[in-house]
Amino acid sequence: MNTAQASVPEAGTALLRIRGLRAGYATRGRSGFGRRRVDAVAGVDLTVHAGQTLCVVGESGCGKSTLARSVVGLLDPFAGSISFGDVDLSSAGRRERHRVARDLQMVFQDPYTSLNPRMRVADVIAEGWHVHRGVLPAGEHAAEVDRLLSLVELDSSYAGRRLHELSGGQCQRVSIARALALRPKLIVCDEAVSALDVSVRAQVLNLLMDLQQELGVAYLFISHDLDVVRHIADEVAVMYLGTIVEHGTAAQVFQNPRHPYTRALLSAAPSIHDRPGGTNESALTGEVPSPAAPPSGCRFRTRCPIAADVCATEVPELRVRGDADHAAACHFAGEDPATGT
Amino acid sequence: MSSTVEEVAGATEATPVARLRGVHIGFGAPGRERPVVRGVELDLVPGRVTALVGESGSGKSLTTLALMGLLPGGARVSAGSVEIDGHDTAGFTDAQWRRLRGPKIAMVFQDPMAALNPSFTVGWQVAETFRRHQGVSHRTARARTIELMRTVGIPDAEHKYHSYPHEFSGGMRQRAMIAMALALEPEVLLADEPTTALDVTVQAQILRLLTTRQAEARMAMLLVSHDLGVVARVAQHVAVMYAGRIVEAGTLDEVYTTPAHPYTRGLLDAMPDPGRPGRLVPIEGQPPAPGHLPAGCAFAPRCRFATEVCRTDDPATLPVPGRGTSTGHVAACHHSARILGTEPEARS
Amino acid sequence: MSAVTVPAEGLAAEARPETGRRHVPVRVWVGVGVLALFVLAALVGPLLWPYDPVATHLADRLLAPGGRTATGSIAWLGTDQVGRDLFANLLAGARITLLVAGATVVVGGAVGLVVGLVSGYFGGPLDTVLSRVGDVQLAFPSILLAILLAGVLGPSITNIVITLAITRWVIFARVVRASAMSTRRLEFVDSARVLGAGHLRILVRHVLPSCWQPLLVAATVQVGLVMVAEASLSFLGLGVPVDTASWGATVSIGRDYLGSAWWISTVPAAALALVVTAVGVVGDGFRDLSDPRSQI
Amino acid sequence: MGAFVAKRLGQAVIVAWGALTLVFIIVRVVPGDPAKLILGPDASADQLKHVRSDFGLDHPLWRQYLEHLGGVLHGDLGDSWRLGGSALGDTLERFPATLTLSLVALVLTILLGFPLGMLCARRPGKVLDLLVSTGSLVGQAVPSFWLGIVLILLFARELGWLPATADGSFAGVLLPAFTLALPFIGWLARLVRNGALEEGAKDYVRTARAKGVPEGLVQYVHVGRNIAVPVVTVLGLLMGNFIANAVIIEVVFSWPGIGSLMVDAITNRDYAVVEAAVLTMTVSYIALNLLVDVVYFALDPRLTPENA
Amino acid sequence: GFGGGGGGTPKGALRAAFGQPVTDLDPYNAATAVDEASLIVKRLVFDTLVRRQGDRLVPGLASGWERTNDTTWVFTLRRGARFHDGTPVTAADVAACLKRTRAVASAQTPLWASVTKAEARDDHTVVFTTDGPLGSLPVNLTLLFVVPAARVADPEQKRRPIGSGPFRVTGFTPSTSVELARFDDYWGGRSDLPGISMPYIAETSSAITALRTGDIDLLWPIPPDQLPEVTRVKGVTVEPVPSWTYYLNWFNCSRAPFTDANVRRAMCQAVNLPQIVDRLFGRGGQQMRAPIPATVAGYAAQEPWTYDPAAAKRLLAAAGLGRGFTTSMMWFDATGPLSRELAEAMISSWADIGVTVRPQSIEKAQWLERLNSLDWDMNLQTNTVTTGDAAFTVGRLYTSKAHRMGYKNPALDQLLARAAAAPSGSERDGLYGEACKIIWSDAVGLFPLTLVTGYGRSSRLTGFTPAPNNQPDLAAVRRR
Ligand SMILES: Nc1ncnc2c1ncn2[C@@H]1O[C@H](COP(=O)(O)OP(=O)(O)OP(=O)(O)O)[C@@H](O)[C@H]1O
Ligand SMILES: Nc1ncnc2c1ncn2[C@@H]1O[C@H](COP(=O)(O)OP(=O)(O)OP(=O)(O)O)[C@@H](O)[C@H]1O
Ligand SMILES: [Mg+2]
Ligand SMILES: [Mg+2]
Repeated sequence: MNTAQASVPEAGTALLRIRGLRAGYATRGRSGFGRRRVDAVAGVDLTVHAGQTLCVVGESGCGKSTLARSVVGLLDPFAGSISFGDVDLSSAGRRERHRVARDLQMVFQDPYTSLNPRMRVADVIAEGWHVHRGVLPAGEHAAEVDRLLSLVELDSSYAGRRLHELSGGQCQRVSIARALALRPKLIVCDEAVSALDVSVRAQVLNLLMDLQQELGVAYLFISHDLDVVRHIADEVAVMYLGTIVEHGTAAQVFQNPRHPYTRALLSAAPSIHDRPGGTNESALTGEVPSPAAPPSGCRFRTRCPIAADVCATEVPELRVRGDADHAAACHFAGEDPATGT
Repeated sequence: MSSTVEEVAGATEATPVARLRGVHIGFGAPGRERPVVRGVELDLVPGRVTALVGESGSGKSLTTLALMGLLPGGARVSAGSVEIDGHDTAGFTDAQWRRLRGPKIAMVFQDPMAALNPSFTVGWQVAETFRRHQGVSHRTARARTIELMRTVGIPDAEHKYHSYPHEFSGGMRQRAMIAMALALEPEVLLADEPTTALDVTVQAQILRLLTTRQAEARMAMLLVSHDLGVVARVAQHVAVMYAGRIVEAGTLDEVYTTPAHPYTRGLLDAMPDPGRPGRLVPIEGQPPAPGHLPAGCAFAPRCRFATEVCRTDDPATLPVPGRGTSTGHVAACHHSARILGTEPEARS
Repeated sequence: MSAVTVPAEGLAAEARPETGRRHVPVRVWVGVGVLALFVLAALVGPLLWPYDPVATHLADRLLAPGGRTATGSIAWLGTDQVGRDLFANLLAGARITLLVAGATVVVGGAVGLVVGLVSGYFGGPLDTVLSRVGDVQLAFPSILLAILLAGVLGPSITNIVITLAITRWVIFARVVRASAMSTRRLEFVDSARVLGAGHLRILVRHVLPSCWQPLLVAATVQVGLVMVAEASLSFLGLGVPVDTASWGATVSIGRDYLGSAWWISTVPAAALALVVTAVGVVGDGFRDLSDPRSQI
Repeated sequence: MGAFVAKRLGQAVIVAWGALTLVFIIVRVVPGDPAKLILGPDASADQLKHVRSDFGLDHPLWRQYLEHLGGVLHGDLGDSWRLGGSALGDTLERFPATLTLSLVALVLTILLGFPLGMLCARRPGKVLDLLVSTGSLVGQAVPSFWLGIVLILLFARELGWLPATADGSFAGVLLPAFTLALPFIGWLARLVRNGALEEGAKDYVRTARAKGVPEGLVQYVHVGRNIAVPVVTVLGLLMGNFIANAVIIEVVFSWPGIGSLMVDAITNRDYAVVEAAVLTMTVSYIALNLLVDVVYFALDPRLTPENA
Repeated sequence: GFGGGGGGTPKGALRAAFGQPVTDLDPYNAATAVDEASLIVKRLVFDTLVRRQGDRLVPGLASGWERTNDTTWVFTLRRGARFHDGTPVTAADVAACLKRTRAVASAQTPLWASVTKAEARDDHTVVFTTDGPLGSLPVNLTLLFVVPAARVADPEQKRRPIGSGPFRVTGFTPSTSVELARFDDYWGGRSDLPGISMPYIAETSSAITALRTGDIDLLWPIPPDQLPEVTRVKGVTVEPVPSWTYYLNWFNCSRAPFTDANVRRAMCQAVNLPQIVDRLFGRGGQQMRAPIPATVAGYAAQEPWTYDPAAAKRLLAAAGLGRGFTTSMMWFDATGPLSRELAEAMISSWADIGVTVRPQSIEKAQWLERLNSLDWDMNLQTNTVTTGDAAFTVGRLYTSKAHRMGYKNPALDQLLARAAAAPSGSERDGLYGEACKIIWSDAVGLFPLTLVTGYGRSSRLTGFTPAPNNQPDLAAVRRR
């Protein structure tokens, strides 16, 4: 992208700011009457800086996708604010949102379902230019498609193919090219590599990192795969049942996890260096409670190995404890950093 | 950890309960079939967990199903033999197979939601195993089921007996599947990606459950997975599958620390590793579509070690050079020796 | 009206054979052949064998197939109760019958498409209202609606098309709605929305294409049913006007002669059954063939 | 469950009201004056006026409509001018006949269609399967009145097995019921076949086999239970269809049901009876749908009020 | 049992199917006042003072009557007549019935317009007073069904009426079937039949099949095209009888070009009636030679129109329509057998002289609307002389006042007025004959044929007399 460099914001400035976000779904009550709000995201503060990667990790159902969908405007939040650059999305009008859409794109988990299977690769990539007229004159579409394809390391002969003729990895590249077509400043990746096989996953991860280097694009990268997160994250936020329980740089979170949940997660994650019979003491029992009926106090207390009485009554605040910028939401995070090692 | 290794060492001599010998599986009419699994050799030995790893579509599930005699319609074993307790199962009748499934060999499937019948209670489905094989009354079957459900860690089993699968969480469903498989204390347990659909914390629980049970009953277990981490955590033996062939097999340590096949090597390199930040080293290209295998070694087009011979001759599965034949570390590569001598590619 | 209003896709699609799913079975080709033949007959037949629906040749009444008429020609399919040649009648009837069925399905399909799309895509109160209207339409005995409408509008081909289309639109609307609703939930729609695409674009570019296939499958079912429904209207005396020939009308008029001159009613009934079956076979084949991934 | 039924009932009332209004409007838009039909062409203007006022036809439409709605709430749909009695009474008197016909047709459909479908599923693509799938199309392609008469000629005239008309015996119901059922037998068979094939390919079937469950039980217990849900639904809809389709069959076989009554009433502009018949049919259709929903609800454990 | 049949019919009952449904049994229901199907049943369930036997009027409930002056008739009731509920029939009942029938607006109303009152002089004598001479009173009285005075307005009468006739109603499903059982206390003696069942069979094929298989014993009218087939059936006897029902095709004389009598005559000449009647109806129809059937009182044969297309063309040319014209013809399908075919045949004939006729087969309800508002060019229909008397049709339909086909002729009006006042006899017949001549030669309509009712009956029945009014006396039938 020849003009891309000019539009890259200075690395490190806050690009996306999420404050007190509550979002979720209205479901019918048990009786079938009335509506009940389920806060799948229950008060989240996050900031993504230009040119950086913020990873959100957490188990299934903890609200990662809900967060992502709120950010890109697929879901109207119940409360809180999301601002992108200098635009407050919650109060922005249609036109403003439309303009922001160019800077804020998304790559979904499953490329087969998130791209219209009836379209050709070129049309998939070019769709953004039809939606945002004036971004690129129609005459230049073909050339730009070729350029984007080569950017995601696909041969330009793919332009005329239909998606079902492509492999999963190739499809995901197309998906990335489509997101890049509007030269966004931020790409939200919701489990963008989770459906891929190991070797292909490596290719796509490399691509994402390369693109960040070249184009300065920031990522809000959502994943449940700790290995992947550790590999590409600048910052990490660990999510549990709709809230952020720990937040810090990748090094801080992985090397010195402060929240018992993070620690459990790390020890549960399989690694090729594990061996049979290896013990993982802190493996959690039980499963994530439903966001429709979250536990009182600390949401993690029902599975927490170190829960105490206070946890049932007081909601722990996400506070910086110890190192700069390394925050955790645990009543005992400050006192007992040693348990993490 | 050390105890299991010793067990394994002792068990190498033990006779396998189930084994696959040069098994070929193909789809389509005899003669014109599309080969999907090609010459698989696999021994399932009591007390040992063998893992089958490989990318999606490499033929892992079909191999497993062949052991159960449950190949999908259209697929059949076109060559080689599936042996259980030393008997070739080729001529088995339905009734013979039925007697084996459950008491001798049992299976845990990948997607527990789909693998459970949505219209019956979980308890009923587990109890059915008892009723079919032991001819016991509903009441007895129920008592045994509840007991069993407790052992696999389903809390409040009495009550949960009457729940339907959709009322269970993913982890609980998988526990129910495991209960069903373990009901008759089979000698062979097949687990096809038993934790793929689950979260890490739950995955850890399920893996622990499986390995404990396996070790207690000294079952022969085949674990199918594409997750090298999971395999590392539970298996003593590993077989790596690529395009329908087992390209490398051996003990976990042999395969993971000194891979002799470029594909195994590629897989390991492609894993993000905290020790090696920066760009990952992917295997370029894609696996061949079944039925469109290249001549020679199926991996050759993606292999950076490939030479002329690789494009013409499909390598035989041979003991890895430099190790005693007794270790059982085998690989199907013309260049195993060269690969063993090369350092992993450095990361940028 | 032996119209099946039960959705034909009650239990999802036909299970496909494992191999050769792109292979078109012989019976589908036979169906296509039969249809082509009848369409051709409808187009050129009346030019070659002209037919006057009100002319009578009383001397040639009730001739059995192969009988010789007063003018010496042979009535290969026999003559009717006023001496008209049934072969010419068949050709002329083909034209009207196919026209009525085609037009009805097009009109009903178009209305159903629009209603279904809007209803399924936007959902909410609009959907509720449209769905209730559809419920009323479905709960209302369609034959009765047809009788009443035919009475209100009077006999004419256009009015029959309108009448039948009014009793059909809801079936198309349901099919399209279901499809639009499930498409709306698909991720690629989200993906387009993230791109900033508006409703119109999403409707036309993303939702509509996935509705064509079920719509067409429903249309093949309905084409047949509409032909039968048209015959039923004739039976109730509300069919095409007297001065037009249609298969349904001939089947209906000839039924009193089934005991003595069976051919009057049986010839067009057989033609009707043949065409409707052929349409059905082609529709089935189409459904089997259409795999969303290979769908253009 | 209660809330679910309550909600459906609410919808049902709306739909019934819609149908009622629709028929009220259409019946009055259709050209034709009941008074003239009553009195014939020789009636004087005075006589006509007299009759019109007898039936309340001289009131403004909105008033007729309100009175009509009020009447409906009291279960009174007015009197039939042709049959004399209360329109609703006349209609309900006829309803059992239609119900009997439809029920027998339903039983015939199930008895023939279900096993046929299971047989087809056993060997898909084979001769029987092709026959049934083509046959199901042919069945729907034949106008029912033609079929009815042909069956009468065949079974009553040529073979003499069954009576040609409704004579009150059980044999008398067989021909009309069979005519009504025929188009749907193949249709149900295909539905069952497709369901059996589709369910048979699901993972849980493999699980059952992996447990060592004999094949027969796998098919009839594990698969059968799962196709029961959609099949039962379809049977409810089918019953609704039978009631609606009975119109023509009833005319052909002189069956004293609600369908022939309705056709007669329309031809004679017997407003009250048309309205009563439509209301009865609509309500029975709605009731059947409700029943289907409830049965579905009971049969499919996955359903909750939320996703129903 | 299923359906409406069965219940209440004794074993050995006669099963008789008529071509139209019985919808109602209340003798004073306006809707069925002249409906043939219900009249058949009513004649079995109720008595009338006077009855028709062939061409003659014979005593019914009345054992005799006399006309005491121009406007007064005295009827003496038979002793011993009882209603089905056991109460005796009295003069007061008759008087109440007349009152009731006058109160109800129906197609019968014109018959009773000039009968001012009926008084019961004693239990067995009833006196009718008219406001002018009314020769047809006895004939009209064949339509006054007698019911108990208390029940004249009883809604129960619609379904389970009480009368004094030879049969009582045991089951009735409107438009479907009527079940009758013998009334053992009937004054005229017990019928031979234990009961009568009258199912309505809508489909011709079903009905004929039922007759063939013995499901029914009697079927009428058999459609003309099915007569040959039924005639061939063993065990079935077919008896055709010219009926009082005939086809007419009126020209709308108030609408161009039919305002011109010559155009109407041209239309009549253009149709080859002998051929159409013969080929289409065969034994089922007879070409007409007057505007009323030959069996009706007041009939006078006219010179039939000769089939002469050339002459017809000349007439048209003379009327300035040498190049033909376009017009339309309306009818409703159920009006009579082969109506559509008849229409098509005539339309084909007219096409030969350059007249294009658009066929308009419409619903009965719409047909009625258009008929009375004269919103048509030509109207094809059947008509029945319900009383068997020219007064019923000729006298009623062709006056200028009636304005039924837009024909206005003061001379005819005068003639008809005189005929109406005349007592029955040759003078009256002569007057109606003259009226026939005017209507015929002025070509008010084209009168193609009288329908012949084909009665198909099991050969085992005896005592059956086919009736021209389609209302045979079923009580007299016996089974061999
Ligand atoms: N459309 C919906 N309606 C109601 N509840 C929903 C809906 N989508 C998600 N939820 C619920 O909201 C919660 C959060 O869901 P979300 O999809 O954000 O989780 P996630 O972290 O993305 O999980 P996964 O890793 O499985 O994708 C879950 O409990 C889920 O059940
Ligand atoms: N029923 C079937 N019909 C046709 N081909 C099939 C069928 N089942 C599997 N295959 C093919 O056989 C090959 C091997 O399938 P298999 O399911 O054994 O792979 P796998 O290694 O288990 O993959 P995954 O990790 O995705 O489960 C695949 O290429 C697949 O396309
Ligand atoms: Mg998610
Ligand atoms: Mg698999």
